[in-house]
Amino acid sequence: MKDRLTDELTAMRAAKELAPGDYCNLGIGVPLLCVSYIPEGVMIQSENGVIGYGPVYENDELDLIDPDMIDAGMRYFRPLPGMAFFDQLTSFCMIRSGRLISILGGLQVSEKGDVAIHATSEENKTPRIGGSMDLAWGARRLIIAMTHNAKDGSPKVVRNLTMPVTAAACVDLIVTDIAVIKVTDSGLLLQEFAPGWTPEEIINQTEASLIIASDLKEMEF
Amino acid sequence: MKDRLTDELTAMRAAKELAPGDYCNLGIGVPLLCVSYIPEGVMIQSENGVIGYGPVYENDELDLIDPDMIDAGMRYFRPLPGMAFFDQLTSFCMIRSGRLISILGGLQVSEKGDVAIHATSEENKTPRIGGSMDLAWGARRLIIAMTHNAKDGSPKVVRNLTMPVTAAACVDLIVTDIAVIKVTDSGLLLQEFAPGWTPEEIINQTEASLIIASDLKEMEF
Amino acid sequence: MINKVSTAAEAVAKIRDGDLVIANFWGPGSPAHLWRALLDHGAKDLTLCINNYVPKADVLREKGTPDPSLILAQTKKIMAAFTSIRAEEVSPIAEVINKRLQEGSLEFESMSHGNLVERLYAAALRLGGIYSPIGVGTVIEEGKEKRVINGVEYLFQEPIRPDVGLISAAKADRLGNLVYHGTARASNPIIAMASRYVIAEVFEIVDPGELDPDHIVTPGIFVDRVVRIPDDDPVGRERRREWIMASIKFREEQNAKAEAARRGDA
Amino acid sequence: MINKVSTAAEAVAKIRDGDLVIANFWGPGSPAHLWRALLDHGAKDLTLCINNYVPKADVLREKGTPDPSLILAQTKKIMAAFTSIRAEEVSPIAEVINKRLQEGSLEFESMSHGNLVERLYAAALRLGGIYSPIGVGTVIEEGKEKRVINGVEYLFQEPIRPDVGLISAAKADRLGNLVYHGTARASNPIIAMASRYVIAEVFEIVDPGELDPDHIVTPGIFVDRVVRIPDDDPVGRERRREWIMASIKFREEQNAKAEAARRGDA
Repeated sequence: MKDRLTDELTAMRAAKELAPGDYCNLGIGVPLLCVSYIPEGVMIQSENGVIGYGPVYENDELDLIDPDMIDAGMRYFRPLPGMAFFDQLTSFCMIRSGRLISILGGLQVSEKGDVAIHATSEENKTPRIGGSMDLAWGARRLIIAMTHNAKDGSPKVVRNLTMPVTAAACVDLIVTDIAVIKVTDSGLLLQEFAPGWTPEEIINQTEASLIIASDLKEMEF
Repeated sequence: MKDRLTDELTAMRAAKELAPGDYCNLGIGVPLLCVSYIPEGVMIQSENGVIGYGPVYENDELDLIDPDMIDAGMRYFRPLPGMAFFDQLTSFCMIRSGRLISILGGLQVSEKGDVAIHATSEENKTPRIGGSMDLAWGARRLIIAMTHNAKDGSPKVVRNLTMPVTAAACVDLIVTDIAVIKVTDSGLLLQEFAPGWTPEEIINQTEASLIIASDLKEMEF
Repeated sequence: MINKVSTAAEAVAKIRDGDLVIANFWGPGSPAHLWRALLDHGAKDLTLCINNYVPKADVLREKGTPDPSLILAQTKKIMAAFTSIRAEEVSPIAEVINKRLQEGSLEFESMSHGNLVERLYAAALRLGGIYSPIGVGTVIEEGKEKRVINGVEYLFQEPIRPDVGLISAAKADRLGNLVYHGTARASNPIIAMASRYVIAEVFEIVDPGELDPDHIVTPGIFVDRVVRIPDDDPVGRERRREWIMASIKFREEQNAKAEAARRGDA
Repeated sequence: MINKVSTAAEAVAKIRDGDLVIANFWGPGSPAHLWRALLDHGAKDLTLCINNYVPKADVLREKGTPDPSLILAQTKKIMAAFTSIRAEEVSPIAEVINKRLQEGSLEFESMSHGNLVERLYAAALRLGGIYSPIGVGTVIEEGKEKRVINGVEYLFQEPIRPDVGLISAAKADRLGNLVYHGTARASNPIIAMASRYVIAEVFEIVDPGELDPDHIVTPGIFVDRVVRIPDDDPVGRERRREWIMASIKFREEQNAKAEAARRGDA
């Protein structure tokens, strides 16, 4: 089997989409790893009520934590100058304002940019929606950072979603462990391939049709 | 003509409806005069974004004012311990919460407790609604403090409103310069008369039917 | 590095003819410096959404009191919760307003103050509309869908989504984080969340980190430009007491006159 | 003189069988002391409205981690934005939940986190309902009125008006004014505005006037009772670091296991 990007590398590539001055929300999973690669001057928002916070504490620094400062991934973070706290109503006004870029994980993305993000509990069938519908719908730009294929090998970039939709026609860019794909009005545009991968190999791992960009290139990190 | 209560006395009687622990909003006109007679432990709210503020400054104290501390009547007030400032969305949540008693002025009150509070500009026909609809609708208890008759002598306690309604079936108590009238399911109950007035004289000044309370008494201040 | 600090002229340059502009109109929390910049900018056919619309008497304006009602010539519609044009002090502006309302060249939309803030909030949450309990059976019912929900009547209210929000705060940092003082908070935080483009005027700009993150009321993400009012500006913190005092004195005189007239009547 | 200070037991005594109770469920801002008082109080057939529903592992509960999921036996319905019952750590509680959901003795209403807070806000403003842009075409559309407004589809959402709001704040005065710290603010301010009866637990009670009126987030009018968490309580400020540290350590171990399993898979 060909080498795919590690989660860290996928996150590193996704983080390149951000520029100083951007505001960004990072979903659980691969997106949260972006935090280490984000350029200075990007402010991270967490839907539980903080924007502009600093790196999370490592395990050997736990004496330093403020127990009232966690992100939505329940990780304790460092304060940063310029950070602000707010209630969750303000948080969802922010999330729906179109002022945030969202980098979220994904279970499936369709040709039309529909995305399935939230899982449904196997045990009791309750959907784990959380803030995902709001984050996907409200983003100025929605980037899905995920593995290209599911654990069983099935493609996650599909013609039509087979899993419950989280938000329709919302995705702008898909960053996977083998490709970068832009969602356009005329279809999915393959813009970048992981080192060692050919467009044909990526197409083989993808259910949806891919248009190969004229400026197709190897991913850079 | 018989003596009627001064605005100050009407306000003094209306203020007796408040008890320590109450929260209260006072409308422009007679109600604002209540502020001098309100028992300690009542917190006054002003819809522009403050609750629990202190007495307004007199003209000879203007050097002391904080230019960012005014009530909805545009008067500069003293800070008090326990006071809080908030935005106007919070203010209208408060006003609609049923946690406030409103003492408002009135142009007309009907038998059913409908009230006309807001004036309409004579010059350009635009209604001056302000916060009156919210304050009347949302109050835990709505007290209308007003003159019993208009300047032209016409009664303001009427069968049906002839002026534009501000809120329907909302009034609990009417305090005027000649009477205290309770709005009940069976009609308007004359509970108190101003010193020197007889029930018959009050009925003559009133268009609506008045039921005379079994414990009718003279107003106390 | 985020730096939103700008001059008023630069900040208002983005305002276009026909924009819906919202701001507190008068008193603490009204962005007097930005109102003036908008006047200088000259954008036309504006819709103004304001809590109240109370033009100043000429005598006060002459003493330096800021009066956003001068923007009237650039305005085609006013959305407001309260309007007052004192009969006893009919100003040239009041005459113009009344004339234009009669002619139909100026539209006036009245609402309750609570309607105004709830409609802004509906916009901040990007709702399609809300059912409000306020105004049923009143003048504001006209033209609005009525619906009974769980036995109670409500009126459908559309969101108000301003193109431009002009706000006023006590302090900012260059990231646009804002804190307010006293009743100058007014509806500024909601305006910031509801509007597409937000300019904040402040008395003071501090370094990031100087504002306690627990005390920030409007996070900088909602703010596009921060304008510091020069200290020596008529509405700056050093000079504003002058016209505030003039304004109080004038009001007292007016009230005394009105009271005298009333007693004469009685 | 207003004095809202009370014990937890006195404060929760007003809660009735069948009440809709809302609170943050876990982490900073969750009223752990009041959750326990509600458990001791024993009110039945409750509907719980919570941001997330994530029962703790037994091992953590044994170490003192507060776990409101114990309230399950008193609950007939859960309204939540997120639920997780870790397959790898199936607890007795998780088994009970799954069994009761199958039996139909427990109802689950799922929504987006944004839906939850907007529905609370609709209640705080006493609206009849709102049209939300979130959830169109998704699982939460089921049974909801859909409406196109200005070309966009929205779902009708009913207000959530809790009978009881349990909240947590950093400090209070005896008037009930509250300030929060960090992300422990959470949805507490909205819960306070939306609920009929509000109890706040705090780490500290100060004299009126000690909280800066510009910094108060929840004015006391929205708060019915203030309960000070005793310092030596397991969830009090002196002892809570113990189980927080245990909780972090446990999560790290779980994550390491999950990571190891994942690498094994790959």
